[in-house]
Amino acid sequence: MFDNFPLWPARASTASGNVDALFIFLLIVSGLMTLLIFTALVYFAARYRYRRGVSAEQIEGSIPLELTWTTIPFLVFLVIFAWGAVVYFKSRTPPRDSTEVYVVAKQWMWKLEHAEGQREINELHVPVGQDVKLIMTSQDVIHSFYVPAFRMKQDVLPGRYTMAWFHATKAGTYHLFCAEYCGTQHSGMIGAIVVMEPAQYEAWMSGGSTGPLSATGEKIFAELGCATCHRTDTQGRGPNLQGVFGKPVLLEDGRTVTADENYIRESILDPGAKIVSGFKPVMPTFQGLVSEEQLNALVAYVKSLSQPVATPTSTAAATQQDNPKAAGSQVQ
Amino acid sequence: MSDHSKSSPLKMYFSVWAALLLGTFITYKAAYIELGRFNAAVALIIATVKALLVALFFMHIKGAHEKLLKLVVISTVFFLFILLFLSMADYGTRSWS
Amino acid sequence: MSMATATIQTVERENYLNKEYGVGSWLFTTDHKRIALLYLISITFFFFIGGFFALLIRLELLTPAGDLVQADTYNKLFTMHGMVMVFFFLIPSIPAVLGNFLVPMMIGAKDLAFPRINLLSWYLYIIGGVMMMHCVLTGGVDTGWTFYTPFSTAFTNTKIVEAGLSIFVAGFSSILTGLNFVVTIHRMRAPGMTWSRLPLFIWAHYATSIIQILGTPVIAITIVLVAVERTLHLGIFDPKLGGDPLLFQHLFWFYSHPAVYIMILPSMGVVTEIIACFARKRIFGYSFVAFSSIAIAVFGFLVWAHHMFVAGISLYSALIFSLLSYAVAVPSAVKVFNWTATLYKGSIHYDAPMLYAFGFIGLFTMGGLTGLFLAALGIDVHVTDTYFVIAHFHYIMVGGALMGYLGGLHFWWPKISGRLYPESWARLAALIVFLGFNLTFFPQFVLGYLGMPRRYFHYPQEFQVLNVLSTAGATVLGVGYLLPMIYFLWSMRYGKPAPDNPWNAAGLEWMTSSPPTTFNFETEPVVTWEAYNYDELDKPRREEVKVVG
Amino acid sequence: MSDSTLIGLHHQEEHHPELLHHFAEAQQQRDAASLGMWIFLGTEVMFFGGLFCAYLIYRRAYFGDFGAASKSINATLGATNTAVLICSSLTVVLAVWAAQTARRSLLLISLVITMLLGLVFLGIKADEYKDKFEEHHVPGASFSFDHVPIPGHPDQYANPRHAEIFFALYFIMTGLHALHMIIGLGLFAWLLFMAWKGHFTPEYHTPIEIGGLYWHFVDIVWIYLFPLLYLIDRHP
Ligand code: HEA
Ligand code: HEA
Ligand code: HEC
Ligand code: CUA
Ligand SMILES: [Cu+2]
Repeated sequence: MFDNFPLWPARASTASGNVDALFIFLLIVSGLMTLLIFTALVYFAARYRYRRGVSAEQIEGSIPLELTWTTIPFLVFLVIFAWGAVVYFKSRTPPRDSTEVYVVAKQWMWKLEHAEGQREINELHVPVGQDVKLIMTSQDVIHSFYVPAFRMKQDVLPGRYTMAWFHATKAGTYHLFCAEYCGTQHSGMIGAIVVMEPAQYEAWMSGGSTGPLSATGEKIFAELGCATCHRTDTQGRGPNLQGVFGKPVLLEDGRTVTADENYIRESILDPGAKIVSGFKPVMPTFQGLVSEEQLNALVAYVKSLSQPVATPTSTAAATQQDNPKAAGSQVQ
Repeated sequence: MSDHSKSSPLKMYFSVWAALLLGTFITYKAAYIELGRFNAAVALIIATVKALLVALFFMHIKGAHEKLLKLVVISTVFFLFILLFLSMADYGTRSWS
Repeated sequence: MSMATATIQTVERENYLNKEYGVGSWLFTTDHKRIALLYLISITFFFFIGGFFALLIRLELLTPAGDLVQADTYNKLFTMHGMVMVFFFLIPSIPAVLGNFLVPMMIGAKDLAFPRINLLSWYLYIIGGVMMMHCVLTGGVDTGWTFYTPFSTAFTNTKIVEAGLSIFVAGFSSILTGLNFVVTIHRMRAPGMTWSRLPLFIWAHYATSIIQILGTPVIAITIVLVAVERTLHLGIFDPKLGGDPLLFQHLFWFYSHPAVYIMILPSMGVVTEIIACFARKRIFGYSFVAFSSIAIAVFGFLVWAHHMFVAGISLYSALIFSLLSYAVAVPSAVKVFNWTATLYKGSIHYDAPMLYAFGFIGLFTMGGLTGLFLAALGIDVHVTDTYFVIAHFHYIMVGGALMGYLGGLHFWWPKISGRLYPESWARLAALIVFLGFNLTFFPQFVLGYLGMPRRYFHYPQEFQVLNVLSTAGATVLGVGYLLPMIYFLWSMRYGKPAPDNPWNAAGLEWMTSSPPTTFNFETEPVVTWEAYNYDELDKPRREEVKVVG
Repeated sequence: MSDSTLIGLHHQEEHHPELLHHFAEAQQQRDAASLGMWIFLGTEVMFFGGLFCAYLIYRRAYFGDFGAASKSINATLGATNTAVLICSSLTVVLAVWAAQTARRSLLLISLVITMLLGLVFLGIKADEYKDKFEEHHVPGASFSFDHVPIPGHPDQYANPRHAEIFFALYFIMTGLHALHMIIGLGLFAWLLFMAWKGHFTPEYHTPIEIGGLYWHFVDIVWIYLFPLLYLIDRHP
């Protein structure tokens, strides 16, 4: 990929093919359209150039023609739209059991943390053939996580999570760019995605972990005293957090929301915003008391409480219970 | 736009004025009655009626001898609604709060 | 077409240019034609400022390393380039220069409805421009022309408030121009000038004005919010304080998407006039071309969030906005087809304005079609914020709108200045612009799909070849733009005096003297013919050239 | 418009002094002016529209906090001010009518009362601002909104950051409205001066009509601001 004059970007994820296919389709359609119009222009220009004594023939217009060139483009447009929408939906809907990587963007670097606990800066190691979901937030301004080889891009916003996912198909090292302008070193906020064969990846994974992120989260959970209210029985002042994640939560004001990452995040930073039905709004805000990394760990921990890593059957059951919409609407 | 009709419009002006004051009073009082989510609806409906009264009678949209002014008003409101509606469409369908 | 040789005028007739002399007679004029010239001068100034920034951008991008300027300087360069080009060049360009000059003449009026407000618009524009230049000279702004929050409100330490206010003021200039046009078109048409007889240039300006009137105030209030938030540290857009940065983007694009149609619609109007004249034909499907302008203006308000597909909006609204974006492309397609059909069985001349019009159709089509790529959700994810977008909009704004503007300047130059420009130089310039343009911006499509992000001041090695091509193209383009500037100036002194209707074109503006008198027409015209009556014009050609005034 | 052109030339002689050179006749000039004003009001609607958009979005997101914040402003003053503005709209419409029917003293009196009512409005507004200032409800460094219960949820406090957004919008919206009032007062002072000089006749009183349109528009904006800002979740 470091050739000097490439004309097509590397293709290294399942999404690449989808995007390329649509792109090629569009190239053909608009190529034909351009050809048609240019040919007509050139032909008319040459054929009907001014000649002494020959004057133009006045034509008012033609309703059938107008209708034709209104409807046909419109129909073509609808096809493009629908196809584009399908590709988009796929790229926005992470498969359910992807490995998760937490991304914190800041001026001007990427901090990445694997659910297993490995931390990286400006570099992300992932295995071939695995769904990887990115849960991203920013510490300051808007950034954008862009991997051209994966045809994947998602803005990273301060104050909330945005998600993206990919499924790498080819080992190699690919560009990671920040695609949303974020200040002085915007163009320096780049990095590399290292896609590895599973075996190598295992080897890489075995080094340098401080334990899974959810374990870090559990520690923070205890340190911050969350556990005093959120107990594993029903006696706590706060709701039992076991199995909350991914489920619909009934709120005090009658609304129901899905407990996704953004909901957990909000529950910690702005507990008053959504009160769980049957509870009092006594939870203090942790705004300013936890860093983005700690927050990610807490979220990972709360999520881990809903993943009974027990038998395969129970996983399947849990999956079935899931609100089918939940997975789709997680990506905001 | 002035139609120099001889009949005095004063009566109309004063009744519109009274209606506007009444509307204000009702809005004010209704706000203190528990209507659930209809509180906002009531307030906005009354406000719209009042705005219409002002526009139609005080600003003489009603008597205007031209459709054009009505068109200006309607299209403005239309574009305002596009702004409000399409941006709310985003907020209403994402789970940000 | 041959420029009919002018009857040599021994005594110069009184016209709007020589009626009065002195700086005061220009700075306090309420004559729409003089105001148009004031705009022409000031807008040209800003074009070259913006172009100068563009050249520096391209020079920096010649090599992958960030070597010519500092990172911060580069960021300011593209910001100021974008802001100057959009708000101080392209948005006012055609409406304020050609529109101002021609709208009253084309409908047979003596002036715009509110001449003093027209002058006020120019002063507002100048005040905004001076503020912008002051801002540039004292450090500039580094947010990109989109000044996204929270970067603009809480992080950058450059002169956001001042730049914002300059755009605010210039925005009011734009609003007042639009207002003036709408009222003029409704109220000041000459007897017999019915809506279906209006030149399509007028329809285009009418549609443009709708956007200026209803869109611009939204960016004005957005700027106020940004300024207030920045100075008082409020949290309307800043998530740290509970705000939502995407709200800013919604409000910004609610104006700035329709604004792109402020830039292209007038140009479409110009091109329509040129094509009719140089093909000697009625426009094919007059009413479809007319109404497609209105349709573009209206639909243009429905698509703004296609700039936000990866910004974090909801999936569902992304779908709506994508679909609506395709709806707005339909009327543009209608126009392209009608222009092409107009050529059919025409009698086509290749004077410089027509060359620009051909350039416009071709490049606008390419730019528009790549807009379809961007509106396709799945593709936008990959190419948004890359050079693909840069190429898309330069194709439309430079290849399209700017070409149209230049074409229009050439077309009406005899009327404006009373002089003919040198035709062969003009054709040469058109050719240079066309070639230079494609060399500059075509490689950027490839760069974009390869994944080169925009607003990058250094970039990976493998993108260099394409960037070198682009920079080379920009220098050619620069020459292409300097040429007209030079020969227009030259022609003002040395050009042959222009006859009243050098192109034998239809339209009221050609039925008065070149340059026109202060009140445009000596007697009030009464229109009894349809628009683009080229058949009538071409028939009695040899017998008598009808000149009014 | 059409028959005027037949008499195009000698029309010039009987020009009303206020008829500008580029108009054929007075009616055309009047129509242009009123259309211009209406379009300008369209611009104004969109200008406030951006604010209403921001307001709606945050009110939906932070309903309780907005309710608490709204409750802290004085609804009675707000209602009084609404009534004041409505009365001023009446006097404006009377002024227009007086100008149309050549009732000079009614015209002058109406204009004066309109301006007085405008001043009363601004005075009440200033008083409200003063209260907010003293209560530290002005967004900024000294802002505080701690331990204010959310209406209907006595055990829950409003989030001060969200209440601050309400107050930011409150001050910007009412502030811009007040600015429009001030501009309106300037406009009316000029109208009063012209009326006093006897410039307006039944044939020529476009400025009064145009100024009136502007004043009514400012009134309409307030008609919406009042319930939206003062009356969120008032009921006990
Ligand atoms: C004058 C300016 C102008 C014009 C007219 C347009 C016109 C269009 N634009 Fe463009 N656009 C910009 C200026 C303009 N744009 C700018 C400045 C930006 C970037 C801003 C920034 O981020 O800084 C941008 C960005 C932009 C984006 C966002 C990209 C991104 O940041 O991710 C999108 C996405 O949908 C888009 C789409 C379109 C579409 C669909 C049209 C349509 O209106 C085009 C319609 C025309 C045609 C389609 C061609 C003619 C049609 C035919 C010949 C029909 C036949 C075709 C078929 C049957 C296939 N534009
Ligand atoms: C009307 C609008 C307009 C016009 C006409 C242009 C014209 C040009 N633009 Fe611009 N451009 C924008 C609007 C426009 N642009 C916008 C909105 C952006 C986005 C900004 C952002 O990201 O925020 C942008 C961004 C942009 C970029 C991307 C920067 C980046 O993302 O990092 C580039 C890069 O090549 C570029 C290049 C050019 C070039 C080569 C021209 C050429 O066509 C210019 C040719 C003109 C000349 C070369 C001038 C000739 C003058 C001389 C030779 C005389 C020398 C000067 C003096 C004596 C003072 N533009
Ligand atoms: C003083 C007691 C208290 C403490 C300490 C506390 N919470 Fe809570 N929490 C509650 C209560 C009560 C609720 C339910 C009401 C609500 O939604 O605010 C809640 C709700 C939640 C929810 C939403 C649960 C659901 O069922 O939807 C999450 C997630 C949560 N808390 C996480 C945490 C974390 C993480 C911490 C520590 C950093 C913490 N809480 C500390 C009392 C507490
Ligand atoms: Cu981070 Cu650009
Ligand atoms: Cu757009």
